[in-house]
Amino acid sequence: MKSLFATLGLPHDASMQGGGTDNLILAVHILMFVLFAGWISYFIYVLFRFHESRTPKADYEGVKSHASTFLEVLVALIEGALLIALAIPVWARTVDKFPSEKESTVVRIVAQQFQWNAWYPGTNGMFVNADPKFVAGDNLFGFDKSDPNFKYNFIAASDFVVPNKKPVLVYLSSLDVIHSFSCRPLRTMQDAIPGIRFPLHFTPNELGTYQINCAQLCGSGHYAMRGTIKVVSQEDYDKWIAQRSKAGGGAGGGYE
Amino acid sequence: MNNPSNEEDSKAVKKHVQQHVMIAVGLALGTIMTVWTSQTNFGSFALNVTITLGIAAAQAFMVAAFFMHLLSEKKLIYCFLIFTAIFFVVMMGITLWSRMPENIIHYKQYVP
Amino acid sequence: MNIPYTVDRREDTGLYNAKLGVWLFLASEVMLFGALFSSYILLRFGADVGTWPRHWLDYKLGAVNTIILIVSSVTNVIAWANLKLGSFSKYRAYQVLTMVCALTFLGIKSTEYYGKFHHFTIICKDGRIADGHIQKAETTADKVVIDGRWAPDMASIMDPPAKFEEQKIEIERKEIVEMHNYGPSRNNFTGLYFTLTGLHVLHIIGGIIVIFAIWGPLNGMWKTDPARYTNRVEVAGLFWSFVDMVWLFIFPTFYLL
Amino acid sequence: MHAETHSHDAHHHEEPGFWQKCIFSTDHKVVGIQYAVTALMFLFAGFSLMLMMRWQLAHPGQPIPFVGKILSHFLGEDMASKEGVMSPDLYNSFGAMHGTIMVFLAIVPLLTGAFGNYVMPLQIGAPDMAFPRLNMMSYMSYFFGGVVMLASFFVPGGAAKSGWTSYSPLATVNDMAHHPNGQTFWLIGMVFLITSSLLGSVNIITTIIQLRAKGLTWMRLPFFVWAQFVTAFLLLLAFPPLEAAGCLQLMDNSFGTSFFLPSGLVISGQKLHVAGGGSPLLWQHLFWFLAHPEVYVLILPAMGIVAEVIANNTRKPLWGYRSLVYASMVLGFLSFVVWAHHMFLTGMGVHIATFFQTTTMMISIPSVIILTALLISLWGGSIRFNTPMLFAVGFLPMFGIGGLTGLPLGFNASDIQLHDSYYVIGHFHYVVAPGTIFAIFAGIYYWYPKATGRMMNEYWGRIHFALSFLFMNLIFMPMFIQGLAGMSRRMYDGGLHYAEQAGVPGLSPFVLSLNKVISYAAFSLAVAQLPFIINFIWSIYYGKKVTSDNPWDATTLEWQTPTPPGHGNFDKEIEVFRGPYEYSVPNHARNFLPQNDPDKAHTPTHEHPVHG
Ligand code: HEA
Ligand code: HEA
Ligand code: CUA
Ligand SMILES: [Cu+2]
Repeated sequence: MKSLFATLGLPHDASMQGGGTDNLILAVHILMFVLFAGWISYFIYVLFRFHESRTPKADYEGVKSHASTFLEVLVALIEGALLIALAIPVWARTVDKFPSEKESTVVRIVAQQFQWNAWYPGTNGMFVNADPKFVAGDNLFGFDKSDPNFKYNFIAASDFVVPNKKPVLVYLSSLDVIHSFSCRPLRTMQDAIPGIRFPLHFTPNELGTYQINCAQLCGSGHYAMRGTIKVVSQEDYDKWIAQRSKAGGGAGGGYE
Repeated sequence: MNNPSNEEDSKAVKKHVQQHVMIAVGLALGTIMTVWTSQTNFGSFALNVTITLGIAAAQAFMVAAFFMHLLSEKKLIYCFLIFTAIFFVVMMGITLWSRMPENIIHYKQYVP
Repeated sequence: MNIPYTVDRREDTGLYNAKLGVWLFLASEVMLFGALFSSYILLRFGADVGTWPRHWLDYKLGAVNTIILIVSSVTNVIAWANLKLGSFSKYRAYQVLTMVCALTFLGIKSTEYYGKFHHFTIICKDGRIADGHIQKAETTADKVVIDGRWAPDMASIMDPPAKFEEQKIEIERKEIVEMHNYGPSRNNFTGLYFTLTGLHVLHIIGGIIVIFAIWGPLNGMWKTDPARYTNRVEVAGLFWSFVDMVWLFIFPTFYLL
Repeated sequence: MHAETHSHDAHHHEEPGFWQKCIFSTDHKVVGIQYAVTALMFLFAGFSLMLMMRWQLAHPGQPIPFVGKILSHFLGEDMASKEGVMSPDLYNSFGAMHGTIMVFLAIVPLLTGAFGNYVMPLQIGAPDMAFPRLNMMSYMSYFFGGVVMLASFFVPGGAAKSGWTSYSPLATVNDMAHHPNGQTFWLIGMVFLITSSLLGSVNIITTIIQLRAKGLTWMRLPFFVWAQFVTAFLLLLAFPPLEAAGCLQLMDNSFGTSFFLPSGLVISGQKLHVAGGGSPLLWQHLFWFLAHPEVYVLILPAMGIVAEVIANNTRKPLWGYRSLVYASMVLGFLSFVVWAHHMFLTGMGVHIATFFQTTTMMISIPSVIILTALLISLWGGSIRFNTPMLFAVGFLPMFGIGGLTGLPLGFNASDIQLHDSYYVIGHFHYVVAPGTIFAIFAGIYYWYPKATGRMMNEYWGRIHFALSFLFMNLIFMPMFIQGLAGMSRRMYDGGLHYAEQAGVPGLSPFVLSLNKVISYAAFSLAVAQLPFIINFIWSIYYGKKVTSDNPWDATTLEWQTPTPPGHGNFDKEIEVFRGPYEYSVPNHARNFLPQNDPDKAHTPTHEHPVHG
């Protein structure tokens, strides 16, 4: 465990890709602390030093040096440096460098008021066809039930399982309103917007169970729209998949 | 300029009236032309749009320039209108730009 | 102290207050309609292929209305010019023309609206699609009567042919799967059409009220303070021309393209 | 809005009645005071909503003492149970209305409506606003919008509950059982508020451009006037897109269109029967296109007030007046191109994200310049610590904290972690609550003697400051800890659902216990406002009478009028000879030299001291 100072109280980072975010947060906060400490000491000194009881007559000219300009330029430069060195590359990695489907665990997560549904392909690794025209009361995701993959696929509500140290590729969408998929210990967040399907990726680095929370107001149950991601070993993961996928011999379904 | 009973002014205004009528006729012709261009196929829809909206923009310019006498207006007003135009372009431009497929995370690759 | 520059121009700006005020107001109007047109573009280009209708509006009515607004703009400017010449009666006469044009515009617009609300597309159980204007008098609780056509497919609804034979169609209510008029909730095209033109109509109505108020109830000022009265007419005219200008864009974007 | 340029006829001498004078007055001072009183009421209302929410956060699921039963009685049992426990829907609508009321009905009207209307024309030596009647209409539109907003609490289904941001589709589908619902009212209310702001800003800009007194050149304007000028432009050009968006959402809400509703929505197991094809992100773009400039509307006039008070109480000119002016213009300009930093996690590609991160970092520079100039202005002063000055000085570090915590939010990569957490809540409250509200307090204490002819009580003013300063920090500082620990905002149970459990990391008991600290600090803050409220009302009748028209020995023109200023403001021709802050001019007998003092010997040949 790093010291509180080094983590700023952020939840322990259990992901492989989250370091960039943490470094940036830390770097910006150091900048902030330094600036604030400098300014506030100057500020308190001035309030004390130039109290009217000490300086009955004000100085018309005040400060003549232009040190502040250098300071302002410096702040701008540091911000620019952070931007170029940390912020932009991290974001580029986040949204541009997607792992291929082959090397990752692929899950489709569909948000709904007020629940997370993870749609797994099952033992054969193929997703069933889905189309809005199939949507009905008993088929919210619009699965094509005549597709052979239908039997393999299953849905895990709220509690998901993924293997450790392997990228997880999530296709995120929503049935009704905007939600936001946020798992802070895994340093990942992305809005789930109805009508659009976004990919997002993260790589767990530690076994354990992590909470997912909904980070976008989505109605009366928003505060309780909780889920978990359980990170397990690859073997346990395969076992779990087999257990759940009907055509793979498991319990199956989960959507009816 | 605000004193209405001025001989020279009155001539100028009369000239203006004539000019305005001409412009109105021009505008009406422009309208007929847009109808015509929109029904003619210039090869591509984009070209059609450009031509039709081009005429509309020209008409709007005439209205602003002459009916709203913007041509002889003060600098200050130009200044404001330029600012407005900039912000309008920014609003429209960036909003549209951000919704271009290549600017939405991996839009092309992953659409169902 | 009185408020300065209600009539005279301020030296450094060369403007009187109301003139500056109205241009600022128009700048905000540019942003208002600009945002709506941006929405139009975004929604149109975001629409799935084949879901954005074309030729749903009668361009002839639209063109006539465009010309009417242009005429009203020019009569309005001429009215003001006459006022500058000191001819109050001519001003009043021209301004009557302006108002008549504006009211004609509203008249045409309302028949267009009326038509859209009575125009239905009906999808039957057997998949056939009928499209036409409802005949209120003959429509009953169990059958719908329209004057229109049978459309071969949805594409022909989204882009109807310029000419077709109109016939009377009777459909049993129980045959109908879906029935929707061309009101705002039909799709984003009609929605935007009603929102934008609706807002524009509100501007027209506002313009008429202002022009009328200056023309009638408030014209006493012509005697007490003619210069200021002329300024008022000018400022109202600027607004009026702007409303005309907005229509010059509404017309091609909705009626033609 | 056309040509309503009536000035008051000078030959109109009969004494106007109560209605004429107090309700339908067109005098900018009366309108300003109307704005001030109404907006303070709304400030109080917004705070009251938050107090009830804070109770729920500190004691989730427990009946609210005193008011719980009343809520249940008036709003129905689906909003608050018989015992007085707040429901999630009520929490959400209070949250949405707290944000809306604070931003649109309290702070902006106070800054632009009250101070802008009352002080600005006096400071430029104008007899009134350029369009007095428009001014009255602006107030009435504001008032009406406020009434509509308040009325929405009592419609079936309750007030708007989709956040002050009203994101579609939630805003449209939230309350489909009722029609018209709270959201309909919210949208209609917003249209009135926007209209009011538009009328107000046309008026303010025209007034500043046209009615400056003789000799009052641009670079002699008090900084507060500049701040109002830039602010008015922000309102003028940023509000219309929200008005457009509001109209579109109103159509979605009431006429079945689907501008912001995509195809294929499934709401609680049912396909939604709308045409579809809309874009939820379009709403967000149009909303934030307004709402980002709006946050600078919340801060720029506040900076203006602080600048006035600081110059007056350091008894020396502001340092870097010109850089202040230019920085605020740059701030205004840039504020139009940063809006999507609120939308970093809506699926933005690299180019867009880079663009908005860069502009966001750029916009922090003018803020730094303004803050720095104000800080440096203190150097060499002879600082008087009266109540206005205490609040103005308190503003500086508070805005500093708020602004600095904006930086980690401004980077897309760190926003992944901090978005939607209490860190954001802490960030912006530091700028608007101990920031802007302190500036407003400073302004009230400072200009109160001009408006009423009496001083507010100094002793209680100091107590008000000390307690407010303490409790504000106790409220908002812990929010950063909560936010970094990963606590999300808009949580009905204060994050209890995400408490750490055996084997599942989560919010620690310490982080959760901060909820109580914050809440009790908020209740104490409420108590700390009592001295202010009593002082404010008491001083109208019993405050110490001012002995001169210029009790603070100030230089700007508002102090050269009678107290309180009569109709038409100035009883003499005003001519301005120098910059706004000629304090402690060397070799001058007094330590201040009013702008209109025709003292030839001390009229600088250049417009402003060299170091400007
Ligand atoms: C007045 C209001 C105000 C102001 C001025 C600001 C200023 C800034 N804001 Fe803030 N912001 C809000 C109000 C404001 N904000 C609100 C209301 C929200 C949330 C809306 C919602 O979602 O509901 C928000 C949210 C918000 C976000 C979105 C967060 C998210 O939802 O994930 C971001 C991201 O970039 C951001 C960034 C910034 C930045 C970079 C500044 C910069 O301009 C700040 C620049 C200032 C400085 C850098 C300070 C300089 C410091 C000094 C000079 C030294 C200090 C002095 C002493 C110690 C004496 N803000
Ligand atoms: C200008 C804006 C503004 C201001 C001033 C405030 C002020 C305060 N806000 Fe608010 N707040 C918002 C804008 C603002 N807020 C917004 C936009 C949101 C987001 C909403 C959303 O999620 O959609 C929010 C959300 C928000 C939350 C998060 C809720 C959640 O996410 O679930 C919290 C939590 O504590 C909070 C607390 C407070 C507190 C304690 C104050 C206190 O500082 C209040 C202090 C008030 C006073 C000190 C008033 C004193 C004055 C008087 C008493 C009047 C006197 C009267 C007379 C003399 C007549 N606010
Ligand atoms: Cu789902 Cu909030
Ligand atoms: Cu912002």
